[in-house]
Amino acid sequence: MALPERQTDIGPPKYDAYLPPVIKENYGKWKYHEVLTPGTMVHVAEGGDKIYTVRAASPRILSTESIREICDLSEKYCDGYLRFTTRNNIEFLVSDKGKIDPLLAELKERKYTVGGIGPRISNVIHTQGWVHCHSACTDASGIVKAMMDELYEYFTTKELPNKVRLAVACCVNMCGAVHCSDIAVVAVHRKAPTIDDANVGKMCEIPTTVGSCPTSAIRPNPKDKTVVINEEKCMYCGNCFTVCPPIDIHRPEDDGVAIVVGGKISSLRTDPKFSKLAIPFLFNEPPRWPKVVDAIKNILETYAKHARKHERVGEWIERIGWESFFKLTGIEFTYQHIDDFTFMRDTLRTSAAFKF
Amino acid sequence: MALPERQTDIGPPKYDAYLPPVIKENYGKWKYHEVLTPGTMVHVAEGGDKIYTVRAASPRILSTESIREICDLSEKYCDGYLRFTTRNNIEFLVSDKGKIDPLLAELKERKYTVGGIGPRISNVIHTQGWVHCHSACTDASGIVKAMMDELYEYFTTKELPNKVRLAVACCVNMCGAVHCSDIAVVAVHRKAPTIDDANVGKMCEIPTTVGSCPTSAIRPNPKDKTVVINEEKCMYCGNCFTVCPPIDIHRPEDDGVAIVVGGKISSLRTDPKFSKLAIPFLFNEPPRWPKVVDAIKNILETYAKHARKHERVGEWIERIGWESFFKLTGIEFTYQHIDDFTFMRDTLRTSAAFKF
Amino acid sequence: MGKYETPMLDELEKGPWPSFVTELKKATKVSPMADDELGQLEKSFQTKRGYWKHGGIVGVLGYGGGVIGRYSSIPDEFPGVAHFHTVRINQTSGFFYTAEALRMICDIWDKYGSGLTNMHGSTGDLVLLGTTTENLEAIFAEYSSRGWDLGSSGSAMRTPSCCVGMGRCEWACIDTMDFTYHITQHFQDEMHRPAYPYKFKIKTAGCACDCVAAIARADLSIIGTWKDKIRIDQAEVKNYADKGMDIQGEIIDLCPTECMVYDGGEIKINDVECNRCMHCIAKMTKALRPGLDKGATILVGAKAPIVVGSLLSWVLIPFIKMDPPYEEITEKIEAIIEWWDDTAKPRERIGELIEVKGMRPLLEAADIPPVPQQVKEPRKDPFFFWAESDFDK
Amino acid sequence: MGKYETPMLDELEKGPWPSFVTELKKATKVSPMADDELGQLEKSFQTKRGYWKHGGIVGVLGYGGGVIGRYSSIPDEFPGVAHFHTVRINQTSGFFYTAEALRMICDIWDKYGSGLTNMHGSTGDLVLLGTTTENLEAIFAEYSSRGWDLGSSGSAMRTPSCCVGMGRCEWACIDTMDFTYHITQHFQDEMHRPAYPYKFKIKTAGCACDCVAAIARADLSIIGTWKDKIRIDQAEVKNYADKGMDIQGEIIDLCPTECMVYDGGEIKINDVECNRCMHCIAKMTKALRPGLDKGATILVGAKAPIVVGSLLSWVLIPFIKMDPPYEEITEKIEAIIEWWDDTAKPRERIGELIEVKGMRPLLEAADIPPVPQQVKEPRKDPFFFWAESDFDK
Ligand code: SRM
Ligand code: SRM
Ligand code: SRM
Ligand code: SRM
Ligand code: SF4
Ligand code: SF4
Ligand code: SF4
Ligand code: SF4
Ligand code: SF4
Ligand code: SF4
Ligand code: SF4
Ligand code: SF4
Repeated sequence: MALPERQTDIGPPKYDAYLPPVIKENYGKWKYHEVLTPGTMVHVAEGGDKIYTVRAASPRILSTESIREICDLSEKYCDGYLRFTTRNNIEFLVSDKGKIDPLLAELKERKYTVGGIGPRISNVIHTQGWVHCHSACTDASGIVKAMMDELYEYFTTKELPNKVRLAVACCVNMCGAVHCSDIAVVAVHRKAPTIDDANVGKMCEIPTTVGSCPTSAIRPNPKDKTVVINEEKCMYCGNCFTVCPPIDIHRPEDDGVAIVVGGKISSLRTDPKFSKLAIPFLFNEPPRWPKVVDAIKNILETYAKHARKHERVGEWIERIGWESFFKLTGIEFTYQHIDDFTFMRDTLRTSAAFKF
Repeated sequence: MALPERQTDIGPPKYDAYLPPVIKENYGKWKYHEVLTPGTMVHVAEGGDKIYTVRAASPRILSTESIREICDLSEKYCDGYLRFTTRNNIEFLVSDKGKIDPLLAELKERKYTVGGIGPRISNVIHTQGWVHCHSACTDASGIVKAMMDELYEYFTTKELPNKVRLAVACCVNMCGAVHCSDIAVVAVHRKAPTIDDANVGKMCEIPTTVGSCPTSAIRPNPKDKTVVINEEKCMYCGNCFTVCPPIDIHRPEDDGVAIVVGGKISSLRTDPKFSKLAIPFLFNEPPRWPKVVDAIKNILETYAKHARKHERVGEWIERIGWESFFKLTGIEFTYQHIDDFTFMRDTLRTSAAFKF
Repeated sequence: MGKYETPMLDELEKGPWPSFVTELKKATKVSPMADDELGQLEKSFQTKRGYWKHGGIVGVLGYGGGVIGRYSSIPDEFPGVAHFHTVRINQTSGFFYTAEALRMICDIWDKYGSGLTNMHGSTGDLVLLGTTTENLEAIFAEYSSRGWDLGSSGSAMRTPSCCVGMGRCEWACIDTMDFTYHITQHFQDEMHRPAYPYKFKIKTAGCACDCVAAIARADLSIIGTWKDKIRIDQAEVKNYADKGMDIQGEIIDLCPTECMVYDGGEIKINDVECNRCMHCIAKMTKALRPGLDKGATILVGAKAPIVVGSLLSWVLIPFIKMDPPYEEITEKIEAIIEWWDDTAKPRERIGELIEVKGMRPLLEAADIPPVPQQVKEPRKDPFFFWAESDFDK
Repeated sequence: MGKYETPMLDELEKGPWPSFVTELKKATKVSPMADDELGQLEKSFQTKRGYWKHGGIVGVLGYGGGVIGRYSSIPDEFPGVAHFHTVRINQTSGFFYTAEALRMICDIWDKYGSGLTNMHGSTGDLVLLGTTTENLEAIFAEYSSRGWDLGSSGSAMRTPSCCVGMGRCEWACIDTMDFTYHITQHFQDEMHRPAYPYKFKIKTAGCACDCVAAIARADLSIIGTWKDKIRIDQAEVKNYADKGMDIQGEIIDLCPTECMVYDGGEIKINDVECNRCMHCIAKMTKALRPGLDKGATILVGAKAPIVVGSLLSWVLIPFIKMDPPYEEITEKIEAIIEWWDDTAKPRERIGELIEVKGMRPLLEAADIPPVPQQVKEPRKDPFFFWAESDFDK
């Protein structure tokens, strides 16, 4: 079967071919929006035209079968138009107000989860995990499913003081936006890699391997054509393992995840913030990671109870102070919480004023 | 003439021998104080006893003749008791209220400068300068005298939103507390040192000299028994000059001072703060450093005009933002203001929210 | 039942949140690869570790990226995923699609791949999850002939992405979707033939809400803003009050610059002091709107934590106009990238390079003046460099 | 007129602020050294540079510090300052003196030195400015026989100093003067015989006002505080209000933790939220007082900017009792110093060492548990170390 003729460097198709007519006409002329329910909103243009959005959750991993189903729904209710959000939700773009309720009804029937708009939890940013990445130290999709089953109502109905952005990174490469999330999970190793000395010489470039270590923990052992890791210096980043397969960082029984909190991306009210360490380690407990889910729920609900309206998690913590965060959540403070990395200087307390 | 017998490791005399009786009796039992005038205050003990303090400025460099005069005054009005403050002012400790006015009168007659208490400028922390230090890149006492002649009324009478702590450091060793002052002067070089190659071999240890450079700008030149400085890397700290005299960092025509602002030591309201760069360079212009004095006055008066009550200089700047500080003071922003040193990361702006 | 028993994964089909396991199972109807994916994943759940190997370099003719090579480390056990590469398809600006387009994408993918996708990848690409080396050319021919190109990977310009912007948002100060289309087309060669020191990402958000997280994960973050006054509709202010909004508590007291007052009737804003944080506008969208003199703030440097800790992007150009044909901004971006490309070591992101070199060389190279908006605060230490050119002044 | 013409310095005798030039001139009556000091200084003003040479090591028998050697680099021109060493005399706690004591100090100094002093040096010493090597032993014998010892210099425990504290301040939560006397006596050997890797400074302030700048310039900063409730005298609150204080604006609104309320009559404080910053107490001293369960916060690490930028001290022990005989605090200080002394490279201050090693080894060495009070915020990066001992738990 002959293949069609390939083209190169054409880039993506131009977006305007995919815009519903009402959007095309009112492009750049939107005046305001209203959140109608946790899963629906309307945007109103200067001239009064309206576009309705119905948002449904997605597991991000979508089979072509599911995509086809979404296509069918969009044809039925949205003249075939739809989009995805930057957090991987599905947005049905409804031009005809009358079609909203039928769409919602069919979505309900087909067990779609509608919600995520406004001051609540939206979809969880996450990446490949054991599904597809060699670097993964946990499974991202698995944790997301386990936690969202538990936090379900915060997506579909319950209000929070403000948006709470969750994320899961399956290794310290952090392909999601974990480093600036309200509450996030990042998988971490806790022990130095093991080395299959016999294969290092065959499969790896020794200088590259030595150079890959950010803490200079690796030195060559030319005699045995391998390398040696100084365990004291290793901070388990896995960089060496990426360049040299016989170095193995995976230790299933010692690997797990850390929980970080208080990050933020928007510039509203306060500057964007990095997430900071809340819990340095919890074991991988597939399939449902119960301790991880509990820990996240505890943090979320402590926030929900104590924060003021419009306060993001990080804004709330900064107002009350981290010492109060640890007290209110009951999370134990450990040596690992104290920064000893490149930028420890600015995180240690340089003031006589703090809470007991 | 035989010397008296020396004693060793006796430490200083115990303080209690030098306390006025009313202090001894009420030690640790003070209840409150009142600032009576910019140069006088009274501390009242639980039981009602009072100690009056009259504060007079000192140039810190005191001749024995002046110390004797102060002693005379203290005997006349304070039963011989007096103290110095941590900012080098003289405090007359008056137990008898009736003696305050006569003391003030005599101080006035003898041209003492009384003041410095409450929300105003107190004495200027400064160190040796050309008077006594080999490392000095300006004269500390000279600048202090020039600036305080100009800011005199802010010591003796005028109120400010809060205390304003001034300091002068005669080199980057910063023997004063310049790094946390409301407004301070620090002397800086701007060009790499020159090397008297012929003498390096004779007078210096080459490895020590090479090792003294924080930016690794120095390398040995074994052939000529000297060292070479990479001018691109040198940040003019003078460390090499301290360990190796034939390296000369002094360049009278290029040396001068920088002005830093916004530091704070107390933990009141906001954390202690480092001072930050306001003006990277002004030439040394002895004897009165007119541009330096003008610059400080401009900053001080802009603060006085715009800050809220109880706001320290740094608190005011942080409220309005540094971009507004530069606008209000008219100070030019240059490449030098942008941190490129060890901790630049946390000083660059990571937010879409700032003022134009 | 599928090819393998998957008791642990089956557990994750329970519960109300949409299940990725269900998706994996659905795909098994399309391709046996999905079966082995499922089997290997179950094994990962059982043994708490992944079974993927480092990717050898695979790709399509004439391109250096767009495909991530992936191989099972236990191919004997799971032969269906012995090769299991991902194909990155460049998404549309704003992730807008029609049913027709998506179906076409599915049809081809069912033919050559696992039937699994990520809608979308973290960078923005439409990710097709799992195919074999031999199918790559066919996949590319099928998609490209229909107007769809590969996204990016490797040490290249990465697939730019953006928020929905003017497509469906009243706050968009710049046309994020059009600009993203423009810049993607502009950098086609740099996207497809990796020749940079490392990856370079561009993300564009229409305002300070930053709905595409540009400031946290793009080497070049473009964020819309305005220079003049916030537009106020006092009648709508009154409406909010009538509907019971606590304007003082929710808006005025939370304004970070204290530049708003509300007297119970009207809101007044001292716009000179406003830092355009978007809080008041976001919470009172009917009453307050961004000004009319619109453009963008350009920031650089964000990245993930490896090696010396994460970076958020730093302000480089406080304000620049962003109107088509985008000449000035495109020139600036080229100058910025050129400086990095010429100066960086391999695997050095631009943020890391700036940390090593300081901002000055970049500012000079891109002809951007130093301004206080670039810093949160000036330097603390007294150790600063002088160039000969500084003495001429 | 003196020995030299000093037109530039003469200019600095004008103006109202006390003139150091006048002091230099006064000293010329005591010693010809002061004449040459004046002459050389005038030359510095004329040529804009100093003329002092690096100090060779000079001192008194059995001591390794307390004297700073100083030599003119142009002794032929100014022979009176060919040697011009400073002698550091250990000041009294709180800088309290009697006229009698100061006169004695002047008498001896007139006999052997330049007649010039610094009251006081930045570290705290009473500094005698300018004498010759041959006079040092005599100076020491005269002072020490009268009960005054040398201060410190070099790689030693430096002369501790403190705020006036209980001597004349209602806010002193600890006896700064007595403790400083105690710790000075305790470390006599370490002060006089430099054997540390570098200097070590201890400063003690009675409360968070930190009137001795301990947090900014002492390797070990001790700052008084309390654990229980702020004491409130509501009658005095009313008095302040009656006298026209804007209690809401000046006190309540500036409380950093928002833990105060004022209803127009009484002030109420939610003490659990109070961070003991001292603002309200300082501005309403008659109405508010520190609590009664008093002690100190111990911080470590402050120093000047050479080499990697200034440091402010970091909280190490949030609260420790400070009652005589000061056993616990003295033991902790010894453990802290011992760790530094054993671990630091030459010329490495404790703050710099902590930056290299992290806080953990110090906490472990001094048996101090990790607590959130030690940090402004927890770490950001996911790169943290684990010790075997962490796994046992
Ligand atoms: C659809 C989407 C843009 C897109 O191109 O896909 C979007 C759309 C809107 N965002 Fe967003 N945001 C979207 C991702 C983001 C992100 C990015 C992210 O989460 O990774 C952020 C930054 C998050 C952060 O700060 O950590 C973001 C921070 C905001 C904010 C700031 C909230 C705050 O107070 O900090 C607003 C304003 C608000 O909510 O009042 C906002 C407001 C809005 C509005 C109301 C804008 C408008 O007028 O249309 C839109 C509907 C809001 C809603 O979902 O509640 N959007 N928004 C993204 C939906 C993701 C999702 O599926 O949930
Ligand atoms: C005498 C002295 C202590 C000593 O042992 O010598 C002292 C004495 C007092 N200080 Fe202080 N402070 C003294 C140096 C300091 C320092 C250290 C320094 O300047 O190097 C500071 C830290 C400065 C900083 O934060 O940068 C200092 C920050 C304060 C503060 C905090 C002010 C603020 O709002 O930030 C107060 C409280 C106040 O003023 O309301 C205070 C308050 C006081 C009170 C009112 C305490 C009292 O109840 O007796 C004393 C008189 C105040 C005055 O001078 O206005 N004192 N005070 C020092 C006088 C120095 C001088 O000659 O001016
Ligand atoms: C597919 C994707 C995750 C996802 O599930 O969405 C992904 C997957 C990988 N990332 Fe990523 N990164 C992806 C977005 C990101 C992002 C987010 C973004 O682009 O907005 C980041 C953080 C931002 C940044 O660039 O710093 C990110 C930071 C990294 C890093 C750390 C780079 C650094 O400089 O710190 C690595 C490590 C590396 O490059 O060697 C990495 C490496 C990888 C590799 C290539 C590692 C490997 O060799 O296996 C992963 C391939 C996995 C696979 O199975 O395909 N990935 N990676 C995302 C790309 C999809 C797309 O094209 O749309
Ligand atoms: C005399 C004094 C300044 C003054 O006029 O008051 C002083 C004077 C010198 N200091 Fe200092 N330092 C003095 C307090 C300080 C302080 C403030 C303090 O102690 O509270 C600091 C900042 C705090 C700190 O310790 O970091 C200070 C930070 C330095 C440094 C930088 C040390 C560092 O680790 O960064 C040096 C450089 C060095 O040690 O080589 C230094 C070095 C010097 C030398 C020894 C440099 C030299 O070799 O000439 C100066 C001797 C000058 C002379 O002519 O006597 N001096 N020095 C102060 C000691 C008097 C006293 O004993 O009371
Ligand atoms: S975060 Fe790590 S494990 Fe997860 S997709 Fe990225 S590189 Fe792979
Ligand atoms: S895991 Fe990271 S820190 Fe440890 S040896 Fe490998 S590269 Fe170095
Ligand atoms: S700051 Fe520099 S010049 Fe001044 S006394 Fe200290 S070491 Fe000497
Ligand atoms: S002045 Fe400082 S930076 Fe320059 S060469 Fe000397 S030691 Fe190095
Ligand atoms: S970033 Fe701003 S313009 Fe873009 S979608 Fe979000 S709110 Fe709208
Ligand atoms: S945009 Fe932000 S800073 Fe400006 S008025 Fe609104 S809340 Fe205040
Ligand atoms: S630090 Fe506190 S106790 Fe000491 S003098 Fe200052 S205000 Fe009083
Ligand atoms: S001490 Fe500070 S934090 Fe505590 S109540 Fe007073 S002002 Fe508030």
